[in-house]
Amino acid sequence: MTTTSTIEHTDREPLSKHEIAAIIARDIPSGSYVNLGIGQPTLVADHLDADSGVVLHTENGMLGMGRAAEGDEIDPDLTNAGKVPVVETPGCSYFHHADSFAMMRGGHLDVCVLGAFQVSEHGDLANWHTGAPDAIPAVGGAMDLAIGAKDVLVMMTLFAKDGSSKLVPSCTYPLTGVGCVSRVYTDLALFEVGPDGVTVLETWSLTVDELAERLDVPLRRAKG
Amino acid sequence: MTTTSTIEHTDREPLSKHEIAAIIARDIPSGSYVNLGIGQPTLVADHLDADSGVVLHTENGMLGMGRAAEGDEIDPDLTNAGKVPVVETPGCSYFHHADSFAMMRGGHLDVCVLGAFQVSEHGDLANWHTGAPDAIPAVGGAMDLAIGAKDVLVMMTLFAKDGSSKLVPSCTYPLTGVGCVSRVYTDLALFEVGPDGVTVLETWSLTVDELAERLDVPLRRAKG
Amino acid sequence: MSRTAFHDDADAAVAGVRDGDTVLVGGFGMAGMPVTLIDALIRHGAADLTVVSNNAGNGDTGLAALLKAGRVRKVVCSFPRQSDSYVFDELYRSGALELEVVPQGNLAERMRAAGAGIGAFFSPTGVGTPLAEGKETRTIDGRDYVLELPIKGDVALIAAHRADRTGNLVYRKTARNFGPVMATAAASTIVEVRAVVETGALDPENVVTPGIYVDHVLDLAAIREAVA
Amino acid sequence: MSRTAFHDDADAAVAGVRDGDTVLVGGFGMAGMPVTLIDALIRHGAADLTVVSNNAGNGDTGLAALLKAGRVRKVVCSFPRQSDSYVFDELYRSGALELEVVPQGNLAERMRAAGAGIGAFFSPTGVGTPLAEGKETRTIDGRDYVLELPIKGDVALIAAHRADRTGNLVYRKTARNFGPVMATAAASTIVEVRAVVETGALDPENVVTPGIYVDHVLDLAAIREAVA
Repeated sequence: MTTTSTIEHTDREPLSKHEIAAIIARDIPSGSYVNLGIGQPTLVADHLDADSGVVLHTENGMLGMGRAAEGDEIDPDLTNAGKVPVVETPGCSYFHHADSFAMMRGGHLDVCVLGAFQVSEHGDLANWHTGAPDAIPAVGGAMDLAIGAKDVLVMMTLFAKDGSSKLVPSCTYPLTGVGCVSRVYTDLALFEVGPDGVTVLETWSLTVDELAERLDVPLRRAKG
Repeated sequence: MTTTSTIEHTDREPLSKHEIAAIIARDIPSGSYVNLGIGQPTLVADHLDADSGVVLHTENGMLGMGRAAEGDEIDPDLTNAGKVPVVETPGCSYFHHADSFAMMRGGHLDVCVLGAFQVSEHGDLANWHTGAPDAIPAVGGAMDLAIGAKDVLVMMTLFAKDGSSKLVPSCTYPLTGVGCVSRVYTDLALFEVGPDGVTVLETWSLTVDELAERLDVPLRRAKG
Repeated sequence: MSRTAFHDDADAAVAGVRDGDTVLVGGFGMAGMPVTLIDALIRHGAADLTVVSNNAGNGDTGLAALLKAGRVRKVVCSFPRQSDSYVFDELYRSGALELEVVPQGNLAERMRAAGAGIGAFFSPTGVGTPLAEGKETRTIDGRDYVLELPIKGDVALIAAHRADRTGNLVYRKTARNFGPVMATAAASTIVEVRAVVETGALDPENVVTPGIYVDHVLDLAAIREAVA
Repeated sequence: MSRTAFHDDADAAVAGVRDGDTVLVGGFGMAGMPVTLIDALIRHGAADLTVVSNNAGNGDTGLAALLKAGRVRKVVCSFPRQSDSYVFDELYRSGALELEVVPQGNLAERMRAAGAGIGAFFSPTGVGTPLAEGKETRTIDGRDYVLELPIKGDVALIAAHRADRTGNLVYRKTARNFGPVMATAAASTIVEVRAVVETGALDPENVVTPGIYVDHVLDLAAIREAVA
């Protein structure tokens, strides 16, 4: 093994979901325009520095979305994509749904953070449908978000409850987008995925070698 | 010849361009949304009743355009498509160029009035290019306007300065739009054109029979 | 002046809806949901409807009540399944309801295309997924796209904040969502507004939906006054 | 806070333009024409440009001066020929300038497509005319369309009325025209505004171009103050 710049944090537990969110927040450049998918990715907002200048987009028609509304702040006309009441930030703006998705589809957002059922080593994403025959399909904005940012980051636990890895050679669940994911943030490791396969940038609680034993995809270390 | 409802105003001179404009204004239903092409069609505005409720669209981004601005009213930020300063009317609104042409292309305008070099018996329009080899092509909004209203009306003299008819079996000038014109308002007659050919609705200074002798297209009289 | 008709009676506002119509229904969650018009549509009785909306109803009210009343043949939406979408779920599972799932951005853009006179467009959304199956795809300038067709409504039911007497609309915050797009995409647009203001009260710079797109306005303030 | 850069120096605002760039230039007649930025672009010296604009310059100033300085390889516009477009006319007739004439609505929609991530769209405008020659056509739902591709800019030069410190823009009356569309269609959007206001001074409901589309703002009021 040659020298590596992959960082192995072996002296600690796996990341909690708040810690994953904090790592994602750490990696978002200041001044970025960012969409946080509903569910766990929403936690990233809590870890962004107030002076980072990061501007949040919500696909139901707003730039400059603020935190969850509390008490008298709650306004039924102002919600995020998860239909949770939120507040404005200074400099925010409103637009209709076609303009909002044009903003996304046109590649104007810098970062989008999404949850996932599976991510393939080449960055395919599956996060909208388990493929169960009796499941009612519901995609929402997932497919638009998947192709709608310069960098699409996935936030997930690395292993499903049944112990199977969610980072896979090829998705077995129906796809949300092809080759769209650039990084995968998990409780055990941070991966870069894409045409060249998987590079491990950082691990928590275990080494790259230990990780490699538990995954079906070839892992590379980051170049020094 | 059977009974006809074609009206032959033989006891008068050909219409002046102001009189053509007045006839067009007469035929525009109250409450219509209307685009008046640059040049002579602009005259139609002078003949619309103030209480007709007709709303004028200008393709450079306004509904509810008013008359030409005078004196202190002149504002360089507020012009019509001919770049002439105009005024607002109550209830007007502004929008950008893509929205403005979407409004037109989407078929939301009721009426568009355009000038023409030639109109074919089936409603083809030629009004943007004489086809002269050294002419610099310039189309502006002509092709969008040609397909952009429920009814496209043409306002023109029936004969060119060289005596040739501008209502033709088939346009010899480059087309602006195919089968897009519904009515042709001229100094000598009002025609309906379309898939079934030409119907004369009204004449001025001559009879349908006299008109037929001077045109290369078959004319039908309006049904009683 | 304007051709827009103003109503203080919800039943009159929706009187023109016909059996078999495609009805675009605004709203994202409750924000921008035209609840008064939907209730009137249920009373109206039009059946065999195709409903185009982001969701497929929650609980027992609104769209869910319309579905439950058996008036809807097909739902076109991005996200039918929700925690309280049991009315839809049951009808869909029993085969009583057809479903077309459309990615949310394609849903908005397909209605925008209908309103803008675009015959079809190549979208990058959904390429390589089950929702693109059977659709034409094309690589343009190195990127893959799927061909999407317009979604045109016979009727749109939307909610706005204010209308003036010319039919111009403004919305409020994220309740804007699908309203402006649906207004352009339907042959007849019916809007419920919290209040109607005089022409001139809305700044022409700030009008979001020009009156040309608005056929019927239901003035909720007038209804409340009539009741009071 | 915002990534948008603010300038009181026109030369600094256009410093990033490079030889060979496609430059979208706003304005319809003089309304919305970014005259200060165009003058700065002439001083800047970038050459071999493709200019996309509604017209091709009037008299000897603005776009006409840019053409006259020999910086432009190709013009994409709807209406080059005007009573005082003699600079363009001469260059075009001498073969020194390439011209692509695009119907005005297709011009706007092709830029909108570039900004909205649409790969191509079927437009009814121009079907059966010389401007559709060589382009794919298709009949959809009984109507004929021609396939149009996006027009993407490396740079957009536009004029707006006000910008706030977040880069949000509002326009004034028909000077809005191509500005909002071009802002979405260029990799870098440079805007001259009559004045910059503090963030919070523009109502979020009334922002026409959100700051995400705005890279550089030239504050004309600051220039005037510097001169005074």
